[in-house]
Amino acid sequence: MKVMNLVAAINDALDIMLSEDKSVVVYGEDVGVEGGVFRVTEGLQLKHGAQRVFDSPLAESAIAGTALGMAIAGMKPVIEMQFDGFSYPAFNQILSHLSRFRNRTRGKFTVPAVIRIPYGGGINALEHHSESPEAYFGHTPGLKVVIPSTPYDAKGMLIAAIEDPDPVIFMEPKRIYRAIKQEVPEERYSIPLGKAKVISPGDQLTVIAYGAMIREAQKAIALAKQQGYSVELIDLRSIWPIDRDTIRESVRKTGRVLIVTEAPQSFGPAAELISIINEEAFLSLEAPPTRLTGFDTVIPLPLGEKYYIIDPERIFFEIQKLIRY
Amino acid sequence: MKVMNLVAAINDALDIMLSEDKSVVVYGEDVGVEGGVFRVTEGLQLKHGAQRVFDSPLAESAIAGTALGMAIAGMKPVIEMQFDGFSYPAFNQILSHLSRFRNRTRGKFTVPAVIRIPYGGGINALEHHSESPEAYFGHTPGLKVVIPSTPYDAKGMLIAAIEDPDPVIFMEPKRIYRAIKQEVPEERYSIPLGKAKVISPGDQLTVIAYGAMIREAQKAIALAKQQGYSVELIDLRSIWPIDRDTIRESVRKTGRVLIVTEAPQSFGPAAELISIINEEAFLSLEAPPTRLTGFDTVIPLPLGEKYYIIDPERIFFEIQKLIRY
Amino acid sequence: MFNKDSLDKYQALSNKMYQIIDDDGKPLDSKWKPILSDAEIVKAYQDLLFARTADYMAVSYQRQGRMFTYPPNLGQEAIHIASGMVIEHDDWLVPAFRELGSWLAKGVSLREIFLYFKGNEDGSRFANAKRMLPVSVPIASQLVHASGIGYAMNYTKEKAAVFAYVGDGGTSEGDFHEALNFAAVWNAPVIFIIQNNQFAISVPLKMQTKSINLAVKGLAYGMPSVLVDGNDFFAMHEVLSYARAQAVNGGGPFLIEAKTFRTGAHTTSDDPTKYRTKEEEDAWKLKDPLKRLKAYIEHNKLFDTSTEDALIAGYKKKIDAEFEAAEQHPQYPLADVFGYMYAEMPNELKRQMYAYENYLKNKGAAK
Amino acid sequence: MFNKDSLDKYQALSNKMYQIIDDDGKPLDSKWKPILSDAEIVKAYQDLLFARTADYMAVSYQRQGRMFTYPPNLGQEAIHIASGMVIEHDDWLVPAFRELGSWLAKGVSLREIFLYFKGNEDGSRFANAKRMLPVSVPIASQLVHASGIGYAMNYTKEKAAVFAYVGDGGTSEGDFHEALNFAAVWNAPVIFIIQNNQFAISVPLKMQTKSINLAVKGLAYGMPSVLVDGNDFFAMHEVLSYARAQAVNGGGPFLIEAKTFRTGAHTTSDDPTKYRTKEEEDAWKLKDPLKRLKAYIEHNKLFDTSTEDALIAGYKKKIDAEFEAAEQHPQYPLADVFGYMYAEMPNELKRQMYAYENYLKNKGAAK
Ligand SMILES: Cc1ncc(C[n+]2csc(CCOP(=O)(O)OP(=O)(O)O)c2C)c(N)n1
Ligand SMILES: Cc1ncc(C[n+]2csc(CCOP(=O)(O)OP(=O)(O)O)c2C)c(N)n1
Ligand SMILES: [Mg+2]
Ligand SMILES: [Mg+2]
Repeated sequence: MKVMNLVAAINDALDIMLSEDKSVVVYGEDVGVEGGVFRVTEGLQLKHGAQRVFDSPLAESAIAGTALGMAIAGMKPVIEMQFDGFSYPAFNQILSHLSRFRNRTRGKFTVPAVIRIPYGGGINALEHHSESPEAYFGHTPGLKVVIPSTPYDAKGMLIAAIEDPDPVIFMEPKRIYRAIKQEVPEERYSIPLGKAKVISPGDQLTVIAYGAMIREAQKAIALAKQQGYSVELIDLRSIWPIDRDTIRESVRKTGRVLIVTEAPQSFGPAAELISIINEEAFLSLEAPPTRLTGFDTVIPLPLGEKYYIIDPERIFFEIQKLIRY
Repeated sequence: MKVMNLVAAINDALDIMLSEDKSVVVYGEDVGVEGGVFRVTEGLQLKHGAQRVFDSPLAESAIAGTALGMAIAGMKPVIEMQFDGFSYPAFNQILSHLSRFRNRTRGKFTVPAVIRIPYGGGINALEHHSESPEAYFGHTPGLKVVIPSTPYDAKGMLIAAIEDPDPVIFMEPKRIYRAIKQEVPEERYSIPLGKAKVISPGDQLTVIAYGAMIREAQKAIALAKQQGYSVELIDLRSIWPIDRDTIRESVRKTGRVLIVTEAPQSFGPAAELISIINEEAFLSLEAPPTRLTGFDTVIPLPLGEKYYIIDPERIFFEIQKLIRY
Repeated sequence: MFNKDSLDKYQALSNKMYQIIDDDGKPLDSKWKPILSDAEIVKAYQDLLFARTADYMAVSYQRQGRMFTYPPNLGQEAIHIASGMVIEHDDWLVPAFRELGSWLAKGVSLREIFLYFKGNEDGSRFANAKRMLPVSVPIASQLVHASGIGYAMNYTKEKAAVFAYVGDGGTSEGDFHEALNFAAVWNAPVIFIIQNNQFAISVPLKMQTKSINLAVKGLAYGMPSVLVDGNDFFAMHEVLSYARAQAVNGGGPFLIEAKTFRTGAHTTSDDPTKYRTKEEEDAWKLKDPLKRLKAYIEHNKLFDTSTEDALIAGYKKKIDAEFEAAEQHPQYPLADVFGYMYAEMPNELKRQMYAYENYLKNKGAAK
Repeated sequence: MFNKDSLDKYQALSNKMYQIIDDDGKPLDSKWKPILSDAEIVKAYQDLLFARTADYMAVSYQRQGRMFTYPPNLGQEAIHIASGMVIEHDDWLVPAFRELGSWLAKGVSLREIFLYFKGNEDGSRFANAKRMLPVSVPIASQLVHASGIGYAMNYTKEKAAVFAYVGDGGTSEGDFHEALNFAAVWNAPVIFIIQNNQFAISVPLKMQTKSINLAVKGLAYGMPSVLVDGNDFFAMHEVLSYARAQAVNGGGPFLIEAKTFRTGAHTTSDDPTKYRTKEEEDAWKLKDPLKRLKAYIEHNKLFDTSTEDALIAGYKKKIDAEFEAAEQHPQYPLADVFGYMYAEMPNELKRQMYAYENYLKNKGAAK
């Protein structure tokens, strides 16, 4: 065991897979010499060489598209989109090709690529550096989309993503990159993708969240506990596919659910969860499944971000309202 | 009045706005000499000149991005993405700039541009020619997203879209481009964006659909009528914003709702509607709001499309199930 | 024969086009000697004849309503046959969608091609075509794949090249730029072939770019590039041979502008008379690649072309048989919609598929 | 003076760089005469000094935690001051994010710039800067906007040019390619200025492209282009003047590669020692644009630079005052989050805003 934050855990997973499998390469903007603007790939080029860990020219569409080329030729590229907002130039390659090559060729060509994307707000950044695009990817057939919220999950899920024979969008909550430290096994382990995790059990209400919102939800649930409320917290972990079993079981028990996500509200991740809850637990619902999300606005620059970013107090407020419904 | 199909109605709206407002220009791939691959812009270059109706080089990102440039310089560009699947290379420009320039500059620069996108399946086309990307746009703050289902609406909504001071994604159900004929006023009129329309009243169940699915829903409702069911049909018309009032009123009355959309299910348009229904009419619900949508798969090539595309019989089947719930 | 010096002589800015035979099949340079044996030249001619016949028949199947939209190759076949002869079994072919002859040379069956244009993904299985990618519909997007494959070939130290196709219109897309830049920076063994057939659907080249030709675009990437007569089989074959040889020997990527003309329609749903003149079409007919190669063969008595009709008759039988086979292909099962999205079908897809199967089972009953 | 012949003399493939003064401020050509008056040259020098002072102070405000991430301009200012002198009131400025001097010349206030980097969109209102676009964060994406504006200027027959900035790294993006191609096809009056400062964050130019320089990329679009010493104020001023004159007279777009060096960090959160050597930095210090212009001014006794400290002291006061004003800017109201998304706030946004206001009202109460 070793104490790691998310950055260290992701770096460790990359290091392990680079060491284990020569077909793995890591590239993107500034991931080589610099070790990434968040230092996630620090030291990897030195250790594994510039053929395997390298800087690409500044062009996201080509970064994603060349990863497809490498993948169908037998490699396992792990690419980085430097920030959430810069994954958009790569949309056409991701939507039209990475997600579809297996189906298009009836399995002749497959795309075992991983696209790492630091995402989310709360870091006082410039515009385009605080986006939560997971719903765009979740709505795209052929992708798997996962988001860890702890160093332990980050390491195990990234290893699973690299092992996965299909393209995985691996989104990293950059806001908590260094905020959370945890004992993480030094050996190689992987965590099956597609499974949610009950972080803390409860029977009056279910909170579903993921990424940086988990920590906020935990604080809110602590406040709720002081009021004597029993709240269950589910870390979704997988945006597509969604773990219906875990959600069903929880909501059938609690009958009340609050979904907390940073992304804009309309057509956002929370909407899909509410639909699933209606499909899986309609008769158990004692209050309308409720969403606490970003606004349908551009996420504001730092001085306005306080309004947009969801804090524990706001989550607690909604928890109270729902339990009293 | 004149009998028009959707193609003629859209062409008429463009002709009227080109005649009325010199700041309007129409461009895209093959929209000039050729008059568009669907002949939607036929005759417009001849009438309004090659400075105002013209072919651009083959590059969607630049088509969208230059439209922003023209718009902030005082013009009203109406651009065409030749097919739904070819709007993806323009995503970064649409998501990062067209939708945001007003907010970014606090209203100094505005983007009165219209992006026309023929969309949807059912035309026996090659891959990437049958997509339903409306949820991607609906999830993008700063855009308005509308879809007409009749020639009358197409003309009035496109004129409203061109008049609109903000960017509008105008999606055209290509499958019914020529399938529906209707008496359309020859004069200029506009239909306010953002309003749904009750196409046929009913009190046992509400069907919400738009675009090419309206016609299928109407057939299904005719079948239901034979069984003595009274079904209300709402044409959503606006994907963002969504007309909550019309939906609330209907669902509070019927207590049952079926949503029919072509787009893939997960994180799709139906999910947002189900969430809104939970928010607006939870206590009136007598059955789980239900979605009948595309699968979370690539829309198959023509020989497999029959499974994917929703037909009246399938809608009728769900109507029955829901009413008997 | 095209060599290193030719690169200077034909450097793109000079706008000189590399050409071997004239419109009547006569070598411009009387001292020129083909690098191909007579037998190979005859084979090339017959392959071209076969590809053209298959293309004609594909168009007619479509007209008969037995196939959906199809993009004719008429007039551009010399490019395809030449690259088909140069490409090796372990090389990669990254198509756009208008290179029928190259696909066949790579081992794709007509049955598969017909099946694809009949609207079945099974037509992209390419069971016997090693390293042949599927048709790429989003213009130019395939080029970045080629650059990635090229990186992989360098990484694994394989002596294999990547042949990637794009059209003149495709050169305007951002992915064209990014792909060539990546290939150059990575010194990837990719041969980029621009089929400049003068039009992007209805849009003529002059509205696509202001560059003096398309080959010069290679200069932006420090990439060797040359303008070639795409209707001249020998010219194409020599340049492609040179390009491949240098690519697999560490020379890196290469850009070829193959100047040609789309004699047919853009696709079976297009009407060229709307955007181009009969004069233009007639002028290009004189440069038809089949006609020119045939003339060369007759001048040099390599093959008795009067036996051609019998040959074509045989081709037609073969092609019809392939089409029949495509029509006999098993029905498209529901499982094929869901079964190839992921290595293992996720529960969510199973749920959606079962729900649909359940509907099929009960729909009759329901009433 | 840069003229039509210079275009041939400095055609991009020759890789010759247009330069007027050497590192010591001496004209390379003794017969050279400036096209600017002494007063204008002194003004340019003082503007450069002001821009550099403001840039220094911005970095220190950031260090004090009074501003967020900021991209230093140190070493690249000659480009900005030259374009600032050439650009006219009715011309458009399409920035990337590292052209402080050009923004100031266009009428942007330091208060606004500071406000923007303090994290408030109000800093992009640019109340007194006509036709000045906001900072563009997605690399190269702003260039297509410039081409569209250029089309509009032609369409409305205005004699106005568009000045568009991008970095060396930005030349790799697809939008760079599409923007230059559209501008050329449309003959749009756009002057594309590549600030080649040798790095894209940590990535050196040689890993960005294999072209002999960046100016040659103009050949791909049939666009006149020239490589210029970006640390030479006079060279930049002459080429920009030429480019603008031809652009507004129907000459179409123009590409300038301004060769320079980012002396500072990429942004205040970057550490250049990770990816470049002291030697490299020292070599470039000799070419510092301020130093060179200052030397020229001293050789020619245009201005007593010994009075400079007083000048700078005055600048600092002014800059501090602007920063104070930015810090005094009104609090960021909730209404600003929702109020500028559309001309008229849609009900959906009102609903979301009211719900939040309702939360603010009741959160205390709730307990
Ligand atoms: C990204 C994208 N945009 C638009 C289209 C529609 N489209 C199909 S073919 C074509 C023209 C292609 O021209 P060119 O590259 O010259 O190839 P050619 O058809 O002449 O062989 C267009 C615009 C597409 N397939 N992909
Ligand atoms: C599309 C996009 N990708 C990545 C980034 C992150 N990023 C910000 S600046 C930068 C480097 C830009 O280099 P260059 O174009 O040379 O400009 P410079 O910073 O040197 O002035 C990168 C990669 C971005 N802003 N936009
Ligand atoms: Mg073409
Ligand atoms: Mg740079």
